[in-house]
Amino acid sequence: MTDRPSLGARAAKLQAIAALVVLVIGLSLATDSFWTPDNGVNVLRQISVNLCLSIGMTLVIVAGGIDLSVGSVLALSGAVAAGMLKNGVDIAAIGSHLEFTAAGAVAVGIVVGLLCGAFNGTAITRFGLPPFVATLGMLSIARGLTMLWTGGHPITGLGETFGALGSGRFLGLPTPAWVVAGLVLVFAVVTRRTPFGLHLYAVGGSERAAKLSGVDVGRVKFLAYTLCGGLAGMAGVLVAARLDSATPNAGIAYELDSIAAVVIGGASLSGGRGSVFGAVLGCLIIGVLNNGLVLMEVSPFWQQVIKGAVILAAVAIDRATRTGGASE
Amino acid sequence: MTDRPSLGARAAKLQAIAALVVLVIGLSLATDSFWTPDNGVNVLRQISVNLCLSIGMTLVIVAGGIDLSVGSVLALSGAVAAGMLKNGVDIAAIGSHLEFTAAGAVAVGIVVGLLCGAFNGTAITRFGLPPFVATLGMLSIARGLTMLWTGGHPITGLGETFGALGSGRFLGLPTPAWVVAGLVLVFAVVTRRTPFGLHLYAVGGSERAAKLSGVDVGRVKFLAYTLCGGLAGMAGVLVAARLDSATPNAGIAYELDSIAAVVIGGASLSGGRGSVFGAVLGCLIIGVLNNGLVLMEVSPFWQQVIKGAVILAAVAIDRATRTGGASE
Amino acid sequence: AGCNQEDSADASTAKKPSDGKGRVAVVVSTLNNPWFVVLAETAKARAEELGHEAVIFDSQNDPAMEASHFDNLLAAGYDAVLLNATDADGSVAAVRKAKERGVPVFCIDREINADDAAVAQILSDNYAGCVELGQYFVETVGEEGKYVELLGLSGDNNTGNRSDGFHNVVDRFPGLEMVAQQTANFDRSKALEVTESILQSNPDIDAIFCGNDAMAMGAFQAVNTAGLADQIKVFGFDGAADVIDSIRAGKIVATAMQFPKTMARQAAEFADEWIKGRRDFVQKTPVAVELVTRDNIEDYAAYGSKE
Amino acid sequence: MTDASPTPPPAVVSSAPLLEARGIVKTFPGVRALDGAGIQLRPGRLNALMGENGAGKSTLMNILAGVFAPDEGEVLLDGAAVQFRTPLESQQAGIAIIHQELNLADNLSVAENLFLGREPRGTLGLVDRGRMRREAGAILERVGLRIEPNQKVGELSVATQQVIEIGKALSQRSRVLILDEPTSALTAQETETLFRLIGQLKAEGVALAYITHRFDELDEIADDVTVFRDGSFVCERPFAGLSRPELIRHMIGRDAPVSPAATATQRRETVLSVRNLTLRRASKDSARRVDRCSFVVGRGEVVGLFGLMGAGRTELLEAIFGVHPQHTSGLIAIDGVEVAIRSPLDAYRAGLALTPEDRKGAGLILGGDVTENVTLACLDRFCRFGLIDEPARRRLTQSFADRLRLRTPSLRQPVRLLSGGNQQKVVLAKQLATQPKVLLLDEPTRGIDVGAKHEVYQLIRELADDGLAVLVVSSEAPEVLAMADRVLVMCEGRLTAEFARGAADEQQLLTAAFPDTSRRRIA
Ligand SMILES: Nc1ncnc2c1ncn2[C@@H]1O[C@H](COP(=O)(O)OP(=O)(O)OP(=O)(O)O)[C@@H](O)[C@H]1O
Ligand SMILES: Nc1ncnc2c1ncn2[C@@H]1O[C@H](COP(=O)(O)OP(=O)(O)OP(=O)(O)O)[C@@H](O)[C@H]1O
Ligand SMILES: O[C@@H]1[C@H](O)[C@H](O)CO[C@H]1O
Ligand SMILES: [Mg+2]
Ligand SMILES: [Mg+2]
Repeated sequence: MTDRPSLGARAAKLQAIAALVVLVIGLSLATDSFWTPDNGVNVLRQISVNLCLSIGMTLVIVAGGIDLSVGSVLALSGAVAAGMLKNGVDIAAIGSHLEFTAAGAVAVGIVVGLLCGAFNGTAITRFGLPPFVATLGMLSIARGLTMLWTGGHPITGLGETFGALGSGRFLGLPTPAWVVAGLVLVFAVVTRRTPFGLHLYAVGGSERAAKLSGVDVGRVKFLAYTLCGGLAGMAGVLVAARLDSATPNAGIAYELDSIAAVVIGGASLSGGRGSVFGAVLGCLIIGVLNNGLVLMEVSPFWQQVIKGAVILAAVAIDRATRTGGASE
Repeated sequence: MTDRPSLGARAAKLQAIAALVVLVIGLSLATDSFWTPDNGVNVLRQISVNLCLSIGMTLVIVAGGIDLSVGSVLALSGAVAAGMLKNGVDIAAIGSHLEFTAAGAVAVGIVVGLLCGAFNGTAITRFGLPPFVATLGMLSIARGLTMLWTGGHPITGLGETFGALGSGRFLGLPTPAWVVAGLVLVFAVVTRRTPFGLHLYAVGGSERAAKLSGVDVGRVKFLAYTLCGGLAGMAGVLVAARLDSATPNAGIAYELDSIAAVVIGGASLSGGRGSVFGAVLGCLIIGVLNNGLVLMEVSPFWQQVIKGAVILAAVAIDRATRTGGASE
Repeated sequence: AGCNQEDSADASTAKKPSDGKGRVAVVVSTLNNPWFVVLAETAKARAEELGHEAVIFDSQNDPAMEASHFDNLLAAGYDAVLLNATDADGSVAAVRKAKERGVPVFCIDREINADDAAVAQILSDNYAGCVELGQYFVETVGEEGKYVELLGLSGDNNTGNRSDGFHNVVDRFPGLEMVAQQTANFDRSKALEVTESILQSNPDIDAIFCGNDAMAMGAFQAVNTAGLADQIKVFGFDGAADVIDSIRAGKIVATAMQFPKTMARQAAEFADEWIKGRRDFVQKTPVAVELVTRDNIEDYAAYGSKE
Repeated sequence: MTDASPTPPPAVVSSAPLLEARGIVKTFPGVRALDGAGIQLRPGRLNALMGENGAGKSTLMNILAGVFAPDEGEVLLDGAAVQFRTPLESQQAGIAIIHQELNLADNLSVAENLFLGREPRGTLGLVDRGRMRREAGAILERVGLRIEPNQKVGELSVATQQVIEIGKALSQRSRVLILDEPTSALTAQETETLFRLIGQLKAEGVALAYITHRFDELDEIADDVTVFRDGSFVCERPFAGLSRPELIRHMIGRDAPVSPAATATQRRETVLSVRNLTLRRASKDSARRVDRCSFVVGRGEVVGLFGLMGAGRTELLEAIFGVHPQHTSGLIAIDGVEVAIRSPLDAYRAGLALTPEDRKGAGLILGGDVTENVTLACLDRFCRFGLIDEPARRRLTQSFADRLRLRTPSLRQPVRLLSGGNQQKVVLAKQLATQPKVLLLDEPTRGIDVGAKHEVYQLIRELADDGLAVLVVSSEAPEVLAMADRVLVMCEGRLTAEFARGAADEQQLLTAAFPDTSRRRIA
């Protein structure tokens, strides 16, 4: 389950991989444009945002929670970062004006995300709000704040350096893909090799038992939501960089894709099960699907039907081959 | 929650009521247009759709599940009902053409909903899909089917009789309010007084215990999702009737308001707790809030922020005054 | 609660303007798209200039929520409604209801499919605009070639009208082949993603026609990243700020300038006149959509002509 | 297996078996739980099923109850082959079972739980709650529980819940009743009641199967004894004339181990000292659940804590362990130094460890594997530069697995799939892994087989000899007397007596444990 996935979990992974392979082979045969380096690069670039969100979502879900606010937090972080980059900020107190470098703006975006996440974490651990409600509230609040911050207008023209973060390439691969790959590795280690990581699984498995085992349940959950927020902030920066524009309506409904990815990757929404690599698989499946359906020039209406059906199929196979996955 | 709600549960109800009362008094003082018969009628009409969805959502949540597809199912049912009403259906087989009365169309809408719900139920009980995923898939599928059925264009001109169902009045109150009030009573009895209702709570409380006590867990869950679908179908009919038009974009994101209402009403997303009357309270709180913010001429951007904050506050108070509600 | 029916009744009647000052509701389909923010804010501003109280209602693209807004604002005794409808058909019922209650509705930008419900409709001539755009498309792209079309929202009238207007021209040239048609929901990032994918199967296309400027920006970004900026010509619709800049910079070829500000002001002025007693309005006031290209770019600013 | 035979020998008693299982084979992923197991249940007789942890007792019972389907073998009811596909089918065939683990819905009332799945119907098929409550009242009466039928089960103690399970099974008026370690959560008082009821059932001609790890219970109720080892049938004998050593030999395939003699009692330097520890209940009754308790536990000393159900022993341990900081008052000192314990984490840091009485709910991460559970409370010890040293972690787990003879296909096995006793061993291992100074054990031998039990006694003794201070809650007077250097008795939240080793017998313990009116008046 934790360091080495238990039989069940491993089966789940294998299934997800199988589903992915089937998809890839199918699409490669169906269209000659799918199996090309260029398109591979596209898929990578396109999933990097969802993957960035899904890493954080994995932490939260493994700990037995959920975060519906990632889409809105993404928008808010991107907008604030873009605003700072473009206009800097006046610090009335010392009457001075603060400019931001691209790097500075990125930091700002992440910090905004961390703050939103910390707010979620506090609402859940201190005030005992159900995660669904707490993050649903944040979904609404962060969206509203984004609108207020931007006045409903996109913030555009963010400059070369910043833009490179979204559309640049390094060793032939998209910059965002590198960034997210890095995050994947870091959090894979965090979840499998650190006490915090193992505590996530314990808390998700049985809060009471974890508490009696000396785990600071509140702290673990708080951290999970805060990190999830921070990663949403990073995602917001990536989106803004990629579009060279922070739009107030960015990230709407992204939470669903992200949760779907994590669950397709073998996580259980009742907590205690799931993994970062599972999330990677989930994102790949969804990403490849979106990309493939367009390549096959499927009509937009059918795309929705097929996408839904494939998600069902993928998870159904997974669960069918796992012991006791049914109960959730 | 069942026959005699435990202290905790009763406290929760009281809190929700308190929150509602505070809201109402506040708004009555803040605006002279809130506390008027006209506006009361508006609020009733406005919440009737969300309430219709929330009754079904209560069944599903009490049984420990969740249904994300209600919004899309609402759209599909409304569209099919409208289509049948407008164009009838050709039965190629017997080469004959079938026309539908308003009542017939309503039935069609409900049946479509029941079918979608049954599909969810099957995916969850037979194929062991996590409810979140199963219904997420349906969310996508039903939306796609709606687009295909309507070709992306609204179906309009549904006629007096049908329209009356949405905008008509009876004894001074909106027809939809009467319909939903009826449903509330029926399902209040179903949940509190029938074996099925009792089993919902048992399954949500401890699936294993229920199973070992000879409860047909699969059947109970299947029924819950099917009924939830049927109620979404009814809601779809109400929306179409009210707009005298079935639009393919109807009901987007309605699942969130509905789930929020149920939880604000004291339900627990981990199952075993919740009630139809709780859902009524939740819907009233959300409905009054939406209505009040508009009447107070709060700017749309701020509305989102405030709405989120109030939901948090409402549930926070509730949980604070309930024993052990924190863990969820 | 302090107030009973009577207070509120005469409260609302009190608002029935003797002094020609009233309360104007601006009901906008969504604020998730800057174009509408401009529309709504201009309308509000103009109404206030004219001495009225004005409030914006966001329907969030949901006809049902729009209907609720109508219920509320009728109950609250508003004197006029400036409506940017969510749904050509779905919005009709609400507008009729307002009419019954004697509250005038003026439609902006999005048409409703009834000419006896609203007092007046001030509309971008989306169709004509796209005919013009289509002609310029043929001029610049030529009579031979492959292109892609990005549609806005399924179910949105403007989406349909724009596509129809465009094809009405372009389809007359069999040499022009549409190799892909996808929806991108008037959304920049969706357009970017979709275009990236399309370019895989069709790297050899000559042009992309987009149903609005947000999508045009997204499409151009994909084209640019793919290094095909010189080969592929991108066309938009709206006249949004960054597209105007892009045309000036020679990135995007053309867009069709709608005049959201003009439309909004016009509507606000109609409402003002109604409140002051005018009743004779023509049902439809088409607001011409002007073709914006590199040649005439200097005459235009974001969302309108240079003042 | 010396005297194993594929199928049971001809019935020991003339009366034909009412329910019989033959040559049952059942395998789970990685485990062959049953391999040619069988049992015969006869009207009016109680057949005690004995075997080590993991022998397959519960699995066979679950097959009879329609929870699992056997891979091979047959089940005969009145001599006719039957197949139970669901628990319901088994119930309808007249078979009732009390499972080893509690199976009640916490969110439902006692009455609702008692009638779950067979609610009395009234008009229009609606649930007749009035009747349900009345009949529930009668059932509670019968099993001697004085609680409101409308009370939520979640608010009751483990012990109370166990009694409710018994009432639930009895109320099915079945021809066959299976009891899987029903007394493991009970104390003398309720056990008495249960045995009285069992007597009645026999008289009514009900066939009973009874699983226990407490030998002395057999004398009172057993007619026949069936022994399993490693999933196979070993033998069936009439209980009369079967000696305990012989029985144990059948069970574990070797001679019974001797329990270690406690070391002579001499005053030791104090490790844990508790002064006026008081725990107020948050809920309705602000009554003190633990009332001004003061005592000490010395280095190398094993102190037993005896009491009846609800005495508050669990809560005393929890109070010490910082589980209810906001309701607890009093002083706790370790090695003479006063410590503030506001949370279990503080408790571990102070050198305390606690094995909770509610194994599944509080002791284990059921979905987690053995390694995850055993090392959960001491992860920091494996940290190198913030990262966990996996090999070290697995080595430690392995060492405990060997030391406690843990029966599991691998250390990766989710503990949810381990037998009851083996799960208990994992809980113990987790606590020992924290290398505590003071070990608090709440019913540590609950559901542990005779072999393992002696190992646990042994272990406790060893740990004590290594200087550990041990406080053991147990509901088995003999066990307490055998293990402890000193025995404290608790009643209604108060410490009511203290006996030095050998200074008391079972009778004295029980007298001190029973509430006496004069004391209650003062309280
Ligand atoms: N659902 C299951 N999945 C996998 N293995 C199982 C399952 N249930 C039991 N086992 C294994 O089958 C074997 C027999 O378990 P069982 O519970 O029948 O033992 P038991 O005799 O009841 O032991 P105890 O006295 O400790 O209750 C054990 O090795 C256990 O790990
Ligand atoms: N009959 C009962 N009714 C209600 N609550 C009870 C009852 N018995 C116990 N409890 C609750 O459980 C708490 C602890 O009881 P518990 O039985 O765990 O004490 P104990 O001395 O640890 O007994 P044991 O550990 O043998 O179960 C009591 O303080 C009380 O809150
Ligand atoms: O006319 C408007 C604008 O083009 C906007 O960009 C999308 O929606 C259309 O209705
Ligand atoms: Mg057992
Ligand atoms: Mg206890």
